[in-house]
This record gives sequence, structure tokens and C-alpha cells, in this order.
Amino acid sequence: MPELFGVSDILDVISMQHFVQNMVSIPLIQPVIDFLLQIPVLGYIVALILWKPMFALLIFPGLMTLLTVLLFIIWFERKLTARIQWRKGPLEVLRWAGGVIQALADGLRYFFQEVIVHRDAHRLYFLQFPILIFIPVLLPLLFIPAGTIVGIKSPYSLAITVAVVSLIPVFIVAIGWASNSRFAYIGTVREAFMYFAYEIPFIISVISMILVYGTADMVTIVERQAIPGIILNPIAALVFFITTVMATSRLPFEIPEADQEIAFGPFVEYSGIMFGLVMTIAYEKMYILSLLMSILFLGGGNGPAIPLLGDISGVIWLFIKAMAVMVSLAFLRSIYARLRLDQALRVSWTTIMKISLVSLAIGVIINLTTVGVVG
Amino acid sequence: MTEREVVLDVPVQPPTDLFLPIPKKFLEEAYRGDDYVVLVGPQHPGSGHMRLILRIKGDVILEAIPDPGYVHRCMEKLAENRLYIQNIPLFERPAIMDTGNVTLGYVRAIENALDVEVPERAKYIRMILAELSRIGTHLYDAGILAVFLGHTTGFMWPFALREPIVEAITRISGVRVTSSFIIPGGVRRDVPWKTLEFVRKTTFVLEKRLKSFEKIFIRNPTVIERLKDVGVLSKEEAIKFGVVGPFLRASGVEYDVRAVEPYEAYDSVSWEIPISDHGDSYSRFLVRVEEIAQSISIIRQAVNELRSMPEGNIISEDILQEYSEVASSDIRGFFFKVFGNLVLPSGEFTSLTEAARGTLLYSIISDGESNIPYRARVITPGWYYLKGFMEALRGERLADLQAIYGSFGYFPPEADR
Amino acid sequence: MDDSVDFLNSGIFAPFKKWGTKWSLWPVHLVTACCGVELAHAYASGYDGERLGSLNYGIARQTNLIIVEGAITRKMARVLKITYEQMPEPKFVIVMGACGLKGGLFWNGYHMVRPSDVVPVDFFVPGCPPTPESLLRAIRALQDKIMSGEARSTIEFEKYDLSGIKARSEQPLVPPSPRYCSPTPPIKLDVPRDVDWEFGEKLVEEMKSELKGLYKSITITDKNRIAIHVEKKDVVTIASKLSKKFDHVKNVNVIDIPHEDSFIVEYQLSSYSVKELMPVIVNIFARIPRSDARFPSLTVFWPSADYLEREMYDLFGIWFDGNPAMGERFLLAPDTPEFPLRKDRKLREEQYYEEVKQ
Amino acid sequence: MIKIKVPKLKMLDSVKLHVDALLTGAKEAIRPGTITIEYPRERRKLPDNFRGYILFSPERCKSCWQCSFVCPANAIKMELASNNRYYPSIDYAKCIFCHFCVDTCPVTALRPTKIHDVVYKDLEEMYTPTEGMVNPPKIIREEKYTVEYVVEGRDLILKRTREMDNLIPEIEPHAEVKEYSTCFDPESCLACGLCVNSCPVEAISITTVGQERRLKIDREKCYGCGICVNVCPMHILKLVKRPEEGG
Repeated sequence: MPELFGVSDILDVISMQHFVQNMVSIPLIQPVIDFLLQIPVLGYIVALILWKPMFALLIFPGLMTLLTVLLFIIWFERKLTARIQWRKGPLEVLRWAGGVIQALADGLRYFFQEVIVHRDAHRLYFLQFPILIFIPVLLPLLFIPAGTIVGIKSPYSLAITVAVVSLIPVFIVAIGWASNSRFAYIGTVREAFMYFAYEIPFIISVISMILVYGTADMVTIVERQAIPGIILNPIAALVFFITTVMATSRLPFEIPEADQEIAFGPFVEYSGIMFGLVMTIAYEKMYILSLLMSILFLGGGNGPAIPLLGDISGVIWLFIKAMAVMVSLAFLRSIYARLRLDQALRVSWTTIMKISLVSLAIGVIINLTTVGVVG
Repeated sequence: MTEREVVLDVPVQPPTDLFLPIPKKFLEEAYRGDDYVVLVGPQHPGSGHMRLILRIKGDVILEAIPDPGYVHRCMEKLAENRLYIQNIPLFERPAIMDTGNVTLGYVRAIENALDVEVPERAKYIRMILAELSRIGTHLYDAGILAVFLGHTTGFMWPFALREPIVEAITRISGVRVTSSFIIPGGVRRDVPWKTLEFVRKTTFVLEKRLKSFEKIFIRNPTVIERLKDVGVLSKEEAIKFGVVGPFLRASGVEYDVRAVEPYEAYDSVSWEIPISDHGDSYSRFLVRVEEIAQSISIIRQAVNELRSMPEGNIISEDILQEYSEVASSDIRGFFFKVFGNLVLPSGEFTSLTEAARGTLLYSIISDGESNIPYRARVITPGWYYLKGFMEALRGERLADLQAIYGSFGYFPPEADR
Repeated sequence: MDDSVDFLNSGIFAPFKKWGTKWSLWPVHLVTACCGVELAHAYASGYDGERLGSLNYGIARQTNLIIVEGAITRKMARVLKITYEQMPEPKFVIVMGACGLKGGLFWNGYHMVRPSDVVPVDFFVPGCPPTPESLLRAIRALQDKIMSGEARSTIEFEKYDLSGIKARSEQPLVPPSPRYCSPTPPIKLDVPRDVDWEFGEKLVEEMKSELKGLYKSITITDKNRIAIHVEKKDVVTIASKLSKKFDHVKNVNVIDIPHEDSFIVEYQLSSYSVKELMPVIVNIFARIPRSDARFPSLTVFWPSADYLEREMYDLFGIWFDGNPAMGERFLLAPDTPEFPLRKDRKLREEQYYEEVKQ
Repeated sequence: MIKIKVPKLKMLDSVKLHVDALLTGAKEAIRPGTITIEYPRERRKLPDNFRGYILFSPERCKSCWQCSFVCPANAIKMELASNNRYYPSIDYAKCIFCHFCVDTCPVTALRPTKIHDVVYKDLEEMYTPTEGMVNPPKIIREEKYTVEYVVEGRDLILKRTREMDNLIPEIEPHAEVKEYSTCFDPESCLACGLCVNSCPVEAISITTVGQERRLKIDREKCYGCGICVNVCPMHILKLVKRPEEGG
């Protein structure tokens, strides 16, 4: 439809009116927004930011929340670990708040530190992959619905998200290859193995949930969860959780990065801000998968609506659910030791594979019994 | 060559040659056989102060060659140039967390040479110190094993539990780690009752908190998975390669110097030798866990014994001689007068001690005239079981290196001396 | 390039850079010696260095602080240098422990290097080992240094005037060293000792009949200790006979006696498999001339002697025929003087007084 | 002898062990047994016998050199003061805090303190001359609390108190043996004068009586440092215990 891209159409698309029609409504601060919208340039910017797709990209679940969550979860993980380990954790940097900005200090330090590209590295790839990896990290955020706010609506959003997320290990393998170091090589091989270990049960558990809900559109999935998915198909939830642990290389499956064994594996040669970027990949992946888990199993943005917050209500519910998942992932860190690669493979290809098939069976049964009801 | 002052010869540029203590042939063979040579350490998050040269095929270690000596601090040479008494802190340094046992061995060699009978009270105090160090070292090794397996809680808790032990050692000797408290003929100070009571109470704290530790680390399924049937040394192999201490006992040999050749008051307290027949990493670890329980029981018995003993008289009269009236309960003021001019009779004096990680051998060769040893030989447990450690690695997976390393509690400063 | 670095250090981002660095001093995992025990305590639950934003972390590239934990040997000095070079700017070095400052107990050792000669050092922490408190104090001092740009020691001494005390009219003599080393002492390893040890006497009788004609003397030197003086040529035969009973080597030792122009090589044997022999240590020793420092290796009978023999080659230069690793350095760095434990390699002498400063 | 049994992991046991580990973690997350001493804010209370920095009392010192001789690290060197006496100085870059010197000092001239948390910016500063060792040094103290480990019931707790710990503990003086030097074989004396010149209090003199040169030791001045005993080439001097009264 070439005529769609006529000048008037483009003007129409980028006009303020277009944004205002599909804007996040927050009754609590509506007067302020209304006032801001009157101001010529500022009003346009406010409308643009509050435009639902843009809001999804920039605010929630997009960039801003991602960054905040990164800073928070790294601190929180260290703090929780410290608490379990009879100590205090990061504190002195901001004492009255329990050192909550510790990750910011670390980030700043990384940012201003020298970036070393060693002689043996493939210079171009070594530098570009940590940045390119943000494509598969950020893209899924557009499809994740937070209540009524969603970047791109698509009947295949779940499938797309899962597909894009599976791209991340490919980038990690590329990073390890570009590093051209012994331990990076071993770590890369481990990452590839782990990819095979978790990907199939992960996809099976997702498919079983698609069967349960009868759709791959996440917005619909959330709508249909009068009963949360975790009750409908707890086995799938378990498989999803364990494979999330594997996919984000959390303990006990922190195998590709195993610092005591192979010195951070693929990331061994990175320094400065480049390391800051690659180190956060796992946390970013964890964030996405936690969002996905809350949507598939915990009812996404569903929850008692808070009228004053309007659309933000769903955002808050989703956020709380995702944080709960992340916290439980962080909790595992202080409980478990690292398994060996062959043990992880054995676990995933036998036990987890078996129970994932059970979850698939449950999904099929539910699908067959309820197809008349919801379909 | 003589009187050479040590000068540094480190080039400003990082050196390009790697000095491998292996024949070039080894590398060539490795590359021809399509094997992968991995160097682990010394700057590696999962190695101590040593380098391991591994030849791996796929994920399996074909051969492991050690490159020790990164902490070789010339102790034997230095000991030949110092007074007998000055060697006490020197010989303490191989394994400073094991202060009680390490100094005890050296001091016993001297006492044996001079035929000194140690007062009963001093014997018990020494035993308490030795057992505290043993618990401390086992906890240290448990912590290192845990962090090698990626279990950070398993690292923090043993080190937290070392804190009351360190506190107890501080109250006894006045310093956290390197106590240098045991001297020929006894100990440096008497230990007041209040401190002994603290030591006794500490054992209850250890017992209580070790219960949680057992749940989260010792019996953690992932830990069991990682350690079980890994790095197995059979009884025959363990004897052949001269493995010592808890690692020998884990392979089924009932050998403990404390029982075989009892010293101090070990024959008057009741304790058991834990042994296991499996010889894998997990039983090496469990044997030491059980030893902690035994040490706790020894400490309690020793404190009870000390309760009924009068305070004072902690240094033998045989060694104090004319100062025995004034210095028998406090060496202050007479330290150099008493020990400054010790001369051992001619001959070789070998003492065996059961340090935390195994047999510790001191062999002092005296010429009977000088007040310094003619030759002092010390072999630490780490140096004994290094061979067994290397053999245990053969045929295991690369990831098991850390599990086996940790299960042996290999501490390079101790091995290198 | 330099301009941009200068800009970062003093431009408008400088406060951020300083603040970030201050609260994020991550020490690299470079364990160099035994002070690591107290370092671990400083970062474990007892003191928890993570409170100060300092987190022990894996490898050089991702960290910015080296804590040199005690002794740096010649072998380790290279590693320290390489690690320092691998680390991205800005980077700092704290040296803890007497061994790392001026050698501490090992100040005149042949294998020791001062870290301050290898890398630029920001702070020195005294103690052997320093307490975790002092290490945390060093971190604090380093934080202050990063913010203010100026290093400060945390202790100040007050001068005291000594002249008020009763004086001596002229300078007294310096007393001689308390050490006395006999110049040409006789070395005997088989000094007999009267002990009450029935089993030993029986054992000695057994050995005497078994090793007939192969030994010079068999002596009980102490309870559970037996010394057998042999000739070098008979060692292998004796070893093959003894290896049935005694299954491992406890000690391989060499004694250098330059004034008699000989080495004594001794093997101390013991047993794990026979319960009665467990406490017994049998010492077989032989004298060999200094000019021909070769000895048959006994690793064929006792594999446990392997590393001990290699160590003795390293330290004394005794060539053990049959040990495949002879001629290679094991413990020592390549640039260490050869065979340092021979008696003619002298160490620096102690000095008990400070030269009068003008 | 205790036989250690390695557990076999069956499915059910394994689940139980997982649950145990997770519950233990959760329990600690809710009620942690924290034992952290927040060092710059809090200071650990150390026992009075703690081996820290060393203080020196020059008025007690006999210049007997024993502290320097016994030092295993050769950190103590005698320094010639302006009053022509040798006093110890400590190089803290070498000191290993074994306190052999403190135990050696026959007259309690060296006293231990609890100062230990000190850092230096360069090596030269670490050499502490005698003048610096007399008065307690000033260190940075940021603490608000003093913390002590106390065992209560069967658990370890931290006891915080507001008061600042005194880092210079009072040390009870130990027993002393009064000795003096005497020559037991005057016939062999060479009258070389080594002892005369090395005596820190000038208690020894050589008098010439006719042809004979005689050694004279002033028993009132002599306080038994023992230097002359070591110096004497003929080994004819020894220390004798001073009689309790009226000697």
C-alpha cells in the first residue's frame, strides 16, 4: 500500500493528535499532563512519551525500567546474598539507603575505565558484539504487554519474543569467538552446550502454555488468565523457571561463565565499559524472562485495578510480579553450588525433558477440554 | 655468587617467554595429538598461588603437571642462619592458619633433642591451640572448596565461623593468626580461666552454626553431585603416592600421627579417627568435617582437664634452669636469656606432627656446637600430597579440577615453604 | 589520546570518575602468599569489605586494585607485573604484610623480591599478617587518596627528646652477633640414644640379618627412629629389600658438608600398610663426594619420592639418576642463583645496629 | 575409628535435601545471624595482651641489645642516641609483631599496645626511630562504637558499647632478676678492654696496680645487661644473682 506513505499520512502519523488518541491515562496526574500538553514543544514531547508504544519502549517495560531494574537487581542480589551470608553487603556508598546506588558507582567506574582490546582479539567484532547484543535484548520488550500498554500488538508476539530471546546465546558465542582466548573458547563451547540443554524444554513449556490459552498473543494470554497459568499448568511453570535459571546462567547452572573454573568464560578479556555491557546481558535476559514468566504464569498485568493510576496500575502489577520472579532467581545464588556441564546436560535432557513433556500433555488436555469454552 | 644481594630482574615489558617447567616435547606431543593445553593460575580465580599445566582432550584431563614454587620463600636456607628460637615464627609461616600444629612440630623436635619434659598444663594448652588451628584450617579449606564450586555462602559461613576461633586464639596468644605461642618447654603465657571458658563456649557456637552449614553446603545436592566419585584415589594409589592426613584416611588408611605416635596429651583424651573407603573428593571433605567434630570434643575434654589444674607452671624447668622460679608461669623478661643460646646435641632429630592437612615432618640436624641448626628440613603436608593430587586429576573433567583442588585443600604457601 | 585522559581526570566528568572509582575498588584475585588468610577475613562475614564497595573479583581485566598479599618471589614477580599490565587504568596497588614490604621474616632470602620494585605501590600495610582492620584502613586511605589526590599515612609519631637520660661519656662498642656457627663441625646422623624400645631392637636384628653385608651400621637414634649408614652403590639393593615393608618415603634430604667435601643423602622411610611399622622412620643415608653429586633415584620403588628428589635437585644440585625430570627447575624461578642451599651460597648477614646518620 | 558414609542420592532424598537447603537459606534471609563488624565505624575490642605497635620507655632501658638479637626479622636495630647509648628502633616494614622483643626485655622497657590498623604511603616512613617510639602515636580513629564478640546461649552475638577502647593497656610489670656481672677467673683476663668499652653504664674499669692490670666491676652501677659476658673473648665473665638484701 504505497499510498499510505504519502506526506499527509506521515504528518498524520507524527501529529500530536495521533499520539493523544492512544495515550497512557493516569488519572492521578491527569491535570498536570493536560497542562503540559498545552505548552507547544513540551506538550508534543509529553504526548510522544505517553504514547503507548513509545511508553512501552522508553518507560515500561523498556529502557528506563530496564536500567533501573539492572541497577536495583544487582544491588539487591548482592544485598540478599550478603544477608544470607551473615554480613551487610554494599552499604557505605549511601548509608541511609543501604547503599542502594552501589551498582551506579560500579557502572561509573566501568564507564571511565580504560577499554583494553588485546592483540589477539578480532578488534571489530570484539567491540561491536557487546553493543549489537542490545537488539535481541530490547526487541522483546516491545511485545510484552503491561496491562493495556503494549508496543506492538501481534498474534504471534509470544513466538517472536521467544525466538528473539534465543538469539542472545548466538551473540555470546560470537563474543567468545572474537575474544580469541583459551578460556573464552572453553566458555563459548559451554554456552553452546547449555543452549542446547535448555532451549528445547523451554520452548516445550511455552508451547504447552500456548496450548492452554489457545493463542500466542500475549495480550490475549493475559486477558484469559482468570486463573493464573501457574495453577493451570504448574509443571510447565516449573520447567519454565528451571530453564530460565539455565538460560540466564544463574547458579546452579552458572556454567558458561564459571569464574573459578574458566574465569568468566566468553567475557574473560573484556574490560571497562565493554565488560559492563556484557556483564549485564545475563541480567537483561533475566528481566525479559521474568516478564515473560509473569505474563505466562502469573497473570501479567492482572490484579486489583487502582483507579487513580489508570493504565499504570497494570504496569505496577506486572512489575511487582516480574520482580518477585527475579528475586527468587537471585535467591538461588546463595543456595546452590555450580553443577558440571555434563551434569547440567544430563539433568536437562532426562529429568527436565521428561517433565516438560508432561507439561505438554497437560497443555494438550486443557486445550482439548476448554477449546469450546474459550476458543 | 656468594654474598649476592637479591636484585630484581623483571623486564618492564611483560615477558614474552613463558618459562614452563615441562620439556618442549610435552607441548609438541600435545599439539600433535590434537590436545589442548590449558594453564591454570597463578592469576586465575580458581587457583591458588601455583600454576597447573593441563593437557586436555575434549573435556577430559589427560595429564596434569604442577608448577609450584610461586611462594617458595627459602625457609630451609634461612633457618640455617638463625637462632633456634628465631625459627619459630619462620616455620610458622608455611601455613599460618594452622599455627598451633605447625609450630608444635618444630618445637617438639627441639624438645626431643634436649630431652625436655613439658608440664602437664602446657601440654593441654598446646593441644587446645593445635585443635583450634585444626578446626580453623578445615573451615578455611571448606570455604575455599565452596568458592571453587561457586557456592559463595559456603565460603562466607566457614570464614564467619573462623572468626570466633580467631577471637579465641587472640585471647589466648594476643594475635589473630600467627600466634608463635608455643615455645620449647611450654607456652609463652598462662591462659586465664576466663579465656578457657570462652574457648569452651566457642565450641558450642561452632556446633550450632555448623548445623545450618551442613544443610546449605555439606548436604547440598549440587555439592554432592559435584564431589561424589570425582578424583578417586584408591587405597593402594594413596599409599603409593604418599598422600597424607585426612586425604589418606579418606582412602581407607587408618593413619593419624596423633594416634600412631601420640604426643602432647592426645593419649589421655578420647577421640576417634574418621576414615572412609571411597577415596573420592566428597569423602575427603566429609572426613575433615568429621574431624572438626572430633576436635571440638578434644577441646572440651582439654578445658575440663585444665579446670582441675592449678594455674601457673607452663614452662618446663628443664629448659628454664636457673630462671625456673621466676619464669615458670610467664616467660616475659627472660625470653632471650633462656632461649637465646640454645644448643642442640649432635645428631638428627625428626618429629612427626599431625597438622590439619596431614603429616608434617621436621628434621633438624645439629652439629652439637653452633646455636643455629646445621640443616633444618621441613616437609609440609601440601608437598606430600601434591603428587597424589596430580594423579587424582588424571581422567577427570576440566571442571572437576576445582572440585579436586578444593577437596585436597591444597595451599601452595604451605607446600612451597 | 592523552588529552582525553587528562580531560577525564580533570574535566567536568572528573568528580564522577573519582566518585565511581572511590566506591568501586575491586581487588583482583591474585593470591601471592599467606596474607590471603586475613584478606579473606576482611572480605568475609567478619568484616565484609563489600560494605565499602570493594568486591573481590576474578581476573585482572575487570578490576582496578591489586592487593599484594605478602611475599613476592622471583617467580611471582613476573606474574604480578603481567597482572598489573593487564589491568585497565586507573589502577591501584596495596601491599599488605611485612614480606611484601621489605621481606619481613624472609628479608635475606634468595627467592624474594620487593613488590615496590615491580609495580608502583599506593599504600603499605604493616603486620605479619596485617589484621583485616588495617586492610580496610588501607582501602579507606586509598578512597581518600582518590578523592583528594594525595596519599597520607594514617599514623603520626611524636618526637621525644632522649637527651635527658643519663649518658655515657663516649660511644660504646657494638657487641658481637649472638649467633655462633661452628666453622668445621662434625656431622653425625647416627648418634645412638638409649631408649626403651623393644620392638625396635627386634626390628634392627631383623634388618641386620636381611641386609647382611650391605650396610655400614644400623643404629637406633631415638624411639621409633632407626638410621642405616650405607654406601652409595648398595642403596638400590637395600631399597629393593626395604620397599616390601616400607611403602612410602617421608623425607629425602641432603646435607652439604663442604669442609668434608661431601654430601649426605638420606631417605627416610615409613609404612602405612603395616600397623606396627607406622610410627617407625628408617633413615638410610650415604655420603657422596661433592665433585660427583649423583645418586640413584629411588622413585622406582617409591613414587612418593619423586617431587622430593626434584626439590633436592633444585636446591642442592644432586642429580638423581633415573628421575626423568632432572635438569629442570621445579620450585625455583629461572633467574634464581643455582643450588642455593649449598653451604657456600651465603646470605646477607643480620645487622643489629643502625649506622649513625650524619 | 568412625567410618564415613557417603550418601546415595535417590529421588526423594534429593528433594528433601533441596528443600532443606532452600529453607535454611530462607531462614537466614529472614533472621540472619549477622556477625559483621563495620570496621571504620566500629572497632573490635581486643584483649589487653594484643600484639600491636610497641612503645618504648627509655628511662628503663638498659641497652642490653637483647631485643635486637632476638628479633627474627631483624626489624629492631639499635640506634646510637645523642647520649651515647644504644636504644632500639623498629622498622615496621619488617616487624612481624611476634613480640619476642617484648617478652625478652628484662626491664619492661618495651610495652605492647593495641594499635594495629595503620597504613603508610611509603617504605621509608615505616622506619620508626627511638624518639618516635616513646609517646603513643596518633592514629585515625573513626569509630563510634566498640564491639566485642560474646557467646550468649549457644550463639555468637556482637555486643556494642559506646565507649572508646583504650588502645594503650596498662601492663603489669613482670618478675625481674637482679643480676650483676662478675669475673670468675681473673687470672686469664687479657685486659683487652672490650668489656670496658661496651658497657652501657661504664661500670667496668681497668685499673693498673703496679705491673698488674686488673678488671674492676662496680656492682652498684652494674645492672646485669650481660653484654660484657658475650663480649669477653676469654669467656671468663658471668652473671650472678644479686642477693636479696644487704648485697
